[in-house]
Amino acid sequence: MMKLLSQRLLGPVTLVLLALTVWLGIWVTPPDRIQGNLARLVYVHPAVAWVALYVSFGTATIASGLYLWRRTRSMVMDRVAHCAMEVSAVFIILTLITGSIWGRPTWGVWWAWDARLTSTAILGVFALAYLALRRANDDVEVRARRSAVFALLAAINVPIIHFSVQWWKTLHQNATVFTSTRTLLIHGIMAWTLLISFVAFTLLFFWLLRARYRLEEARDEEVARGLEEALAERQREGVR
Amino acid sequence: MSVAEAPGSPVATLTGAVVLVGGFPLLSGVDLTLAGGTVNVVTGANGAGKTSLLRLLGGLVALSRGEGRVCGVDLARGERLELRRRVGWLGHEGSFYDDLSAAENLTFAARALARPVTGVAEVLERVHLSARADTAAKRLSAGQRRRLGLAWLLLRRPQLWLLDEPYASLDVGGRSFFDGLVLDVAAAGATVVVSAHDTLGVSSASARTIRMAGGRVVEDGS
Amino acid sequence: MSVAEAPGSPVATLTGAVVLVGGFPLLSGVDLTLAGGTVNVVTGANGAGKTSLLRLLGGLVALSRGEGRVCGVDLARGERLELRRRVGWLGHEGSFYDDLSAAENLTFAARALARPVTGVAEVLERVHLSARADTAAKRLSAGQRRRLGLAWLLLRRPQLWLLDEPYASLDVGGRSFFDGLVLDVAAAGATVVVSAHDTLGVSSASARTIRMAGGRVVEDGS
Amino acid sequence: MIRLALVVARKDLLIERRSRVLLWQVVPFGLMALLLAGLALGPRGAGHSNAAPGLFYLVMLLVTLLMINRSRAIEGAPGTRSSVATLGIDPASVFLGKSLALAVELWLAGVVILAGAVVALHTALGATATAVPSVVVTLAALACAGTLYGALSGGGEGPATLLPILSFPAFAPLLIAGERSYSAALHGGALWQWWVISLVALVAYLSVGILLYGVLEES
Amino acid sequence: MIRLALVVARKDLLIERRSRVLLWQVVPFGLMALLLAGLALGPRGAGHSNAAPGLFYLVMLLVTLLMINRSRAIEGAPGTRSSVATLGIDPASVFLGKSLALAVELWLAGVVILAGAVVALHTALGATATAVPSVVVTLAALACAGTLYGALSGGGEGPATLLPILSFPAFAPLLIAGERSYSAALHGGALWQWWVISLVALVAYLSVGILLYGVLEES
Ligand code: HEM
Ligand SMILES: Nc1ncnc2c1ncn2[C@@H]1O[C@H](COP(=O)(O)OP(=O)(O)OP(=O)(O)O)[C@@H](O)[C@H]1O
Ligand SMILES: Nc1ncnc2c1ncn2[C@@H]1O[C@H](COP(=O)(O)OP(=O)(O)OP(=O)(O)O)[C@@H](O)[C@H]1O
Ligand SMILES: [Mg+2]
Ligand SMILES: [Mg+2]
Repeated sequence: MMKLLSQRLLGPVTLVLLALTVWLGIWVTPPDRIQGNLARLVYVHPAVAWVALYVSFGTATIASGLYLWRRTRSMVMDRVAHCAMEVSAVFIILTLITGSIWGRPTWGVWWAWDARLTSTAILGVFALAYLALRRANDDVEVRARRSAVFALLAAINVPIIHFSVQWWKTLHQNATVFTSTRTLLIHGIMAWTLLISFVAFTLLFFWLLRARYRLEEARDEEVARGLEEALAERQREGVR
Repeated sequence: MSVAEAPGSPVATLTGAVVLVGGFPLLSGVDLTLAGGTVNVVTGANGAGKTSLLRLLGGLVALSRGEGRVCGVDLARGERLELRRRVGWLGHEGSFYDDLSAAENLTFAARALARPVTGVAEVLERVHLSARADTAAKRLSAGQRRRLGLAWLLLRRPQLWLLDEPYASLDVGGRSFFDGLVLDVAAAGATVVVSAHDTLGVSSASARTIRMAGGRVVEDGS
Repeated sequence: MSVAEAPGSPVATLTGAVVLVGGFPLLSGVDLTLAGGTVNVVTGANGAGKTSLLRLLGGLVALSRGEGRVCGVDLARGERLELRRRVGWLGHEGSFYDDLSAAENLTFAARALARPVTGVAEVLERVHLSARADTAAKRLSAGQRRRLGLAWLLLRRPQLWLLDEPYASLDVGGRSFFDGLVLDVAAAGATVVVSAHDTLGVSSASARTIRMAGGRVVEDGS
Repeated sequence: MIRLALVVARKDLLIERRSRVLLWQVVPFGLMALLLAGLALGPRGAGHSNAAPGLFYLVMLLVTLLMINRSRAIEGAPGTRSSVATLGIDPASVFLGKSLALAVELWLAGVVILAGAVVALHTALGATATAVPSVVVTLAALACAGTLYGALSGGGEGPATLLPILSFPAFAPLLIAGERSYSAALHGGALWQWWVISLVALVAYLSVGILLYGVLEES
Repeated sequence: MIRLALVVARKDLLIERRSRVLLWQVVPFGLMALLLAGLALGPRGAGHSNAAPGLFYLVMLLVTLLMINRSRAIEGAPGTRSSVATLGIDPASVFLGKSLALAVELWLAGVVILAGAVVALHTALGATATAVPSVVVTLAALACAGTLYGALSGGGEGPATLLPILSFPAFAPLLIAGERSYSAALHGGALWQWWVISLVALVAYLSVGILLYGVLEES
């Protein structure tokens, strides 16, 4: 019952929250004193980055870990890892794009050799490399193992990105939204909008993940259906 | 090697084994039981799936559907590394290092297996390669490479011998040496699976002949 | 191909041919004359130098000492590229592109030779590979690769056919197809040199048997 | 000759399309190398725009090396597998065809890497556009030189690692010419002069290749 | 485990000594790349000494890639040829052995390239000497990471070109850490901090390799 409800509701709720974020972000919250309307990117960029780094990359990492652990090894985990990583690649690219758009007016450049930006880009390459690795192996089991190990190795990068702003003096914003003491630095409607944006993008991720997973499942089913035919044809070869 | 199963008890059992590579079924449902200490010859037309069957038995490809147990290892659970330790493989390529000499290759194998290195010279003698002991493996002739492959297997003494077209490239002397070897090995309790187009010397003897076609076993002369 | 020499006139003559690779003599002085339109079988123990002889005749290794003339090309003068155009080679590896399908490989060959591309399907049919026309060459089985190699030669129709252990990996049907092919080719005026450990179907017929040992010809049953 | 060259080029590009090595492996590698080179020079951001032309060509050089290795791997050992050897295609056509295929691949890779350089190294887009003709010519010259050197280092026992050392000295002048004309496009200066050097190199490598490729393949 | 690792390392080094790929091909390539990188950055000579640490590590990275390809080529396709597969050596030993052999080779190459950097890029000799411990550790970490990524990209259908894209993102932090600690040695600054990062990376890759190499080889 709960499961059914959540399945039915995930899509609509995501849409509503995204719409709410847009409405609050554009019409309700005030423009920033210094940055003007550009500051509204704060309702997109951090949320997208959060999803890219923690939610989706984290999902992919955990699923990969579960695949490698003998007891929980199953193709489901492999598929989840694959789909999550694909979505993650999209979100990392979105992070880079929104960040660049924001960076042009605030820092005067699209790109800088800043530790956080660079490490984010490197994470993006990790995600792309993961997808390339999957393409290069067509033995199902080999592919699953290799990509799982690779995902685990890539995950080491995530904490580096997070702490990069503290370890290296950088251009990028320090932790402004949530400081290390977990106090909220911005208030009122802005804080609420920010919170809603985080929830909305997180739900968007799970929605996309589910859609992608189903697609993969359907593809596998189709392959399985084709398999019967292929088997029959292969067996007929002998008779001829 | 350590787990010497009772002779006669099955070394390998496959039920409905399917191997898919890139969506194509190399094997399309193989049912087979191989008893320990026997010699089995797999025949069939080109592309019938002989090499694929041997590769499955050796843990070199994954089982896509069906069940299989080889040398006590469950193929479906993906412990192929474990399996590979117990089987010996002789294919067209040769499983040794091209830049090392024949003797160096075998010495490495002996060291890795913690066997006395003195066995190397003796094994080389048996396959008639003593004169080429110091020649780099890549410079050996086709038949000499085959012989080196046999020497490597002799050192390893695996539980299950998988030999893909062993007669290819071997000269007359090599072939009769091979026949003797196979009978010895089987007598010592190991199981031998050979794929072949030729009529082997051993076929006339005790061997069981398995004919494949279209990725399946179509005739089993056990 | 253009220069059709009179049948019976020698296609290849070697006098005291020595081939050194890394200081080791692969051939240690070969004297041999091959007449046009004949079938020649080279035999000998492993490492006797059969493959080396074929490679020399195909222009794949240089002549270190002695003299040689193959298909009108002087080996000592180093015009091996010219020679390679006139000979066809079938070895263990297969001379085609692994990533292209069987049909694409042959289409490329046909285009490069300015032959009609329609010949490809027909050639594939002859070697019984029609069912695998769209399979990447690297996925073919050992015997199918051999057949593809034969198809490639069939398209090229070289003047001198050099076939290294052609029976290896071929099934019974393939072998008899091969026997027929060789006799056809010889009848059409081309020369065939085959290295073999097996008793070939053609040996019984008109073929001349050349036995090698230690890098030399030791017996010539011409 | 041209017909045969097209047959050869088509075959190489078909194989490339099959294996998608360029798309999935070489181009991402190039972008990565760009990022890393940026990193290796440290975060003193200002210097980057100056270094951009040099880095671009350095990366393209690495890409070329990878692609030549691929192109060589496709042909396999000479004599047994190469198309010249088994089909008697005249070597000049093989050279032209392989160079053409390599050039097409390099151009494709170049577009992406150039875009990466513009975004990541803050090079001016307009000035980069003026540099395009010289880039096209230089990459074509690289392709010809690469094919030639691929054949030189190829086959026999020599593993793929022999290639870099053989080809690097030949690539150096191209690298310099390309870098200078790109720099000139960015900062002003005599553009055509270096451009002509690349063009001369292209013509030189083309003619040497057409004349001498056969000698290399023969051995 | 250690005994077997030594057997494996010894075999790899023996093969290397036979083929002399390191001596005749990889090291000259590294020196060449160093010169070219110097060229690519233009004749603004002054900048070179600043760039030296970055260039040194960039070159060592390329050298590592070449050596991993070699090490992979030696083993051949997994399953049919690799020593683990046919001899049942436990994978942790294979990983350790191959990493050790690779590290030794990288150290040897590093000495030469470092000398090249001192001569060609005018880096201070004394300061370079202080950087040696960090170089040793960083190269060892590169070797472990390289062996791991070699196994990841290896075998099956994947051509050698997959390796760079897989390993580059992992090498990047090593590159940065190495560069910074070398720079610190040259210009003063906190040396140990980056040194520790390299050390942590070495330990991390070692443990991951020992634990997971089997999973990779099995496939
Ligand atoms: C291409 C450029 C950029 C990239 C790749 C990038 C990347 C990231 C990443 C990965 C995070 C998440 C960090 C974490 O939660 O651990 C983040 C957060 C954030 N970014 Fe960016 N960013 C870029 C540009 C910018 C710009 C120009 C600004 C504003 C001036 C900005 C403001 C922020 C803020 C406010 C956060 C949330 C900080 C926090 O809560 O820790 N970013 N960015
Ligand atoms: N992707 C694919 N598409 C179509 N067919 C494929 C594919 N991959 C493999 N095959 C076919 O699978 C079969 C593999 O057979 P295998 O190598 O086991 O044959 P074999 O019995 O050893 O033959 P041979 O006697 O020639 O060695 C071949 O017929 C090959 O053409
Ligand atoms: N550098 C070397 N040192 C010593 N011997 C060498 C060297 N290079 C090649 N050989 C020997 O030269 C011979 C080459 O023979 P070739 O390959 O022509 O034999 P073959 O008659 O084709 O044998 P097979 O029947 O096994 O195919 C082999 O005996 C090989 O061991
Ligand atoms: Mg087979
Ligand atoms: Mg031979």
